[in-house]
Amino acid sequence: MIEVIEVSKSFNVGKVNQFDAVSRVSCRIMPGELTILKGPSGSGKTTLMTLIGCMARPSSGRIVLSGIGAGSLFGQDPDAAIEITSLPERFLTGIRRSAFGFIFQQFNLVRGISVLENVMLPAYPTGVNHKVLRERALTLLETFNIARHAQAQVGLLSGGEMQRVAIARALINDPSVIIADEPTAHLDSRLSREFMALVEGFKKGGKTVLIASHDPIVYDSSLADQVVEMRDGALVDGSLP
Amino acid sequence: MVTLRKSTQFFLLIALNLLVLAALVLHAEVRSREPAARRSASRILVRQLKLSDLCLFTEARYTRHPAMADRHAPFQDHPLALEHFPSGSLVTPPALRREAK
Amino acid sequence: MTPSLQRHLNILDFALSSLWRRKGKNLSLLAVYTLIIFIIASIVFFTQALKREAGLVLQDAPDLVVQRMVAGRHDPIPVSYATAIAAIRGVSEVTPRYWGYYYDPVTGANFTLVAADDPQLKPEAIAIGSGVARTSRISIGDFLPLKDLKGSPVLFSVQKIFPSASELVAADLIQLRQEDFLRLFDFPSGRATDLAVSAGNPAELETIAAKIVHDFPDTRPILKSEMLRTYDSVFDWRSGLVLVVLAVAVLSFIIFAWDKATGLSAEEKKEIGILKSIGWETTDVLLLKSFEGIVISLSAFLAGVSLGYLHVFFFSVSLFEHALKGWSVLYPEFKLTPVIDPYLICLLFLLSVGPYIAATVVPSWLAATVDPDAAMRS
Amino acid sequence: MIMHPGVLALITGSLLTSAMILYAGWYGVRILRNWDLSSGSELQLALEKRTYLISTLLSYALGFELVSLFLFVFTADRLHLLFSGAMCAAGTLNANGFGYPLLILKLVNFLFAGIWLIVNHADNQGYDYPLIRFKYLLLVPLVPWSLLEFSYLFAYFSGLHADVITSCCGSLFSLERPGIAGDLVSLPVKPMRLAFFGTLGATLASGLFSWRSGKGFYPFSILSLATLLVSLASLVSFLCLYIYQLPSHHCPFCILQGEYHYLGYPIYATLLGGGLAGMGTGFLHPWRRRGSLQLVIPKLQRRLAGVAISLFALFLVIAAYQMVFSPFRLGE
Repeated sequence: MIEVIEVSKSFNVGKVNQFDAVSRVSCRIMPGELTILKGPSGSGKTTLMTLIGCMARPSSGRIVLSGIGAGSLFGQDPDAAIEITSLPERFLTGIRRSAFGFIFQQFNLVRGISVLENVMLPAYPTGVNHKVLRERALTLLETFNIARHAQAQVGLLSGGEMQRVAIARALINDPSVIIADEPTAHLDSRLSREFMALVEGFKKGGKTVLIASHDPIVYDSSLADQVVEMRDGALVDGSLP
Repeated sequence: MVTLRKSTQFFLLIALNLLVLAALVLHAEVRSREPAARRSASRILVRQLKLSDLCLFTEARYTRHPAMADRHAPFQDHPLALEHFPSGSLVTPPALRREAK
Repeated sequence: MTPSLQRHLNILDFALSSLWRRKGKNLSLLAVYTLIIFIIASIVFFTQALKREAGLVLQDAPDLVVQRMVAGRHDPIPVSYATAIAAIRGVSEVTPRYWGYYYDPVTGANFTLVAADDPQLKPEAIAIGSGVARTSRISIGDFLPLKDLKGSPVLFSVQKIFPSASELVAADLIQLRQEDFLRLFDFPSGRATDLAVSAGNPAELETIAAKIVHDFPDTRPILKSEMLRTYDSVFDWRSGLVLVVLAVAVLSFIIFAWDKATGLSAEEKKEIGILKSIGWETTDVLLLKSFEGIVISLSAFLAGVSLGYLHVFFFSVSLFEHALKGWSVLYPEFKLTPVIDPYLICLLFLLSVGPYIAATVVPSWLAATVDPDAAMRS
Repeated sequence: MIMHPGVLALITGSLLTSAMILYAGWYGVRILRNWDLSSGSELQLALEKRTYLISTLLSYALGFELVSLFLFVFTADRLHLLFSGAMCAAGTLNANGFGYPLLILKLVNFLFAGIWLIVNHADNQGYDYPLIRFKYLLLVPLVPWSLLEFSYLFAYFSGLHADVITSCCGSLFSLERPGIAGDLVSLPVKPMRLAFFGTLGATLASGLFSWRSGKGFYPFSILSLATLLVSLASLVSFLCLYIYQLPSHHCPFCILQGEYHYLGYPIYATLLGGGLAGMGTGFLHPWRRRGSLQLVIPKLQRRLAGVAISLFALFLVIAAYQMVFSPFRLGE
């Protein structure tokens, strides 16, 4: 479970251009469920997701993760509750790479290297054996039906293929939580529906999924267990059950 | 087809480079052990003519005979002035000669 | 393999593909870097080889040379000093040396004239170094006109040419008989250029030198060890100063300019953002950046040193010929015996890799601390 | 100043290192003053990023100290040609009053930087920056030391004038000369040998005890320092004699040369490495009960103790081998 308690994030504090991206947000994300963050662009969805996904630290408030298998980093039970609010970067990264998989709006693939290398990239610093890693990446590419492009440069792929590469990359470390930021923004409606079908697969595999989107195909999907609406950095009243 | 991973390729390249370097070291070793026929010709002349210097730069007295150079004249511009001759940037003033007491 | 080693190898893999991706930039960086190391390595090899050659060849030089100083300048020494010096205990032989320079207006070259008694040398005949033969285009049997003090040419017939193997000491030599030498230059009678002294026991040389200075305050003794030391340190001074400063300056300039010009491009910044967002840590990116530096500098170092060796010992320093020749018309052609000095190779390694690493510390840190959420906002 | 490439490399390197350490120290002070882990403020985040730069700089500085220690001795050895009377590095170092103090400074800075990196390594294992204050307090004294080292280096090389008559190692490390070097040589061999084997034995025993029980790290780290010092003294006093097989050659540098099979390298590497690892355990000991380091420090300490005793043991083997199998015998 992911518990967000009174979390705020401000940029340029004390300056003329101070900007409160997220202010005093509280919510809960239950394991195995699909939670959708809904709201217009600039409403703070992305910032909230970076805070939950251990990419940035909140200016105030607390975030507690439990049951995601990161406790072993701290010499505790793997599923112990971990407060991530004031952890050093190397621990945040440790949690991020063991527990979270990210799918970005722009796909964020590294250009100029092969599809296979892109998929393997997140696991490089974990010190996995190269052969094992290669096998794992090929299996994932197989699953998403793009193994034939394994040696191709990512620049040559179509939008849908790129996204499947990005998804394979998000799964390489076998995370328990998948975070996707506007995953369907660059896809047509057919591909968007295909993406939701993949999400269904994640849910069946027991993964927790968090998607930020303002695409009705996503937030009106029957798969969603919880839809949280945001506006101007805060939750819209009554959007939490 | 088995492609080697990039780090292995790099190590192979470095190993190759080191091998070349090792070959050069070996070459230097072998060459310096050769009977120095070439050098003996020089040594005979040095002995016969009582030479004291190498003939490296013939453009000026102090570059032709660094060991015999006048104490004051040649390195008047030493040490900071730019040299007049290009080879002056390679030739240093001779080590100080002690005034024997 | 341990995970830590695997991690290093994995990151090295990525460093290599990321270098390869920007081939144009990185290969030209590598080329410039290799060139600089090649130049320094060539000079190091060249000077080391010369130093050693000098040390070996000059073993047979006179133990002690006594010069006379007048008004702080070298002046012909009275031959009568020789008898007095020969009487000093420990001196086994004193020989006057007659030598001088001759500027040849025809070719513009400087020759060194040496008078040494060789019974085989006929009157008005000379033995010449192969450099002289090459410059003046003469061979055995030809005549070389030398102008005497009054300006009238004296014809000398070439009787012998020194073997080309001896060019390192004799390229510009013209050996002639003593009476010819004296006549040609109208040398003051009873004087010699300097005196060569040999001692029975080399350990006594310093004492002998002290005695000579004591007896003849107007002389300057030059010990063989000082001649050798001259050649030992002759190349250190400016070769060290100029080249090291030049190399470091050029290198830092290049890296600085490169970093300024390309900087942390938006693309690179985005890429590191991606890496960090998908689970790379600052330390990992720092490692990546230092691997990139190590790959470039190590390859450049190894290639530069090998090429420098080939240049000096297989191609006779052909690229530096012009700088070494300088204004001189007569340039000796010699092949050097190769020397590799591990100390200097290590020093070269430090001097070439060190500044590169120092120059890249802060840029790589700046690159590595890009926020991981940067990739989410674009 | 003598414009030898080695001299230039040392001076540039030392200048760069001092600048790095000065910079690190400046931010160290800022971290000490403004550190607040619980805050997510931008200043705090910027300081946390800074810590990466500082540890990178310090590890380069340590690397340079180690390399330059040997480079310095080697350059000194090269330069002896310029000084009549100097026959090896010892003579060059003695050419003015800065040579030997500089060597000692280099040694101290090497140990300092090494200990800092050990503490830093431990700190990085904790999730709440447990040693951050201690670590940056430790950094503060390193700054003046490294600046001092640079100024000594500069003073030493700029004070070198070719051909000052210097003593060669034969007379420098011979009995007549007053001063530290002379004192080391004139140390009576028998008690010295006793002290050498005594401290080394005690250190190994205490190290083994600590390694097995996880206790007694303070005495072990003090003993490690003692071993380092006593061994260096013994090297000059009697160990070298066995290596050179000469009764009066006490120079501690010539053993780095090829004539003596580069024996100096393993000797100094084991000695310095062992001393550093051993001293490191003591510096970690006060923090063994810190929450986030409870598991980390004892493990790290035992690993360091293991490294230290194996290196010391290796050193002992080398030394004993030389003493037993050298045909040379010291007159009793």
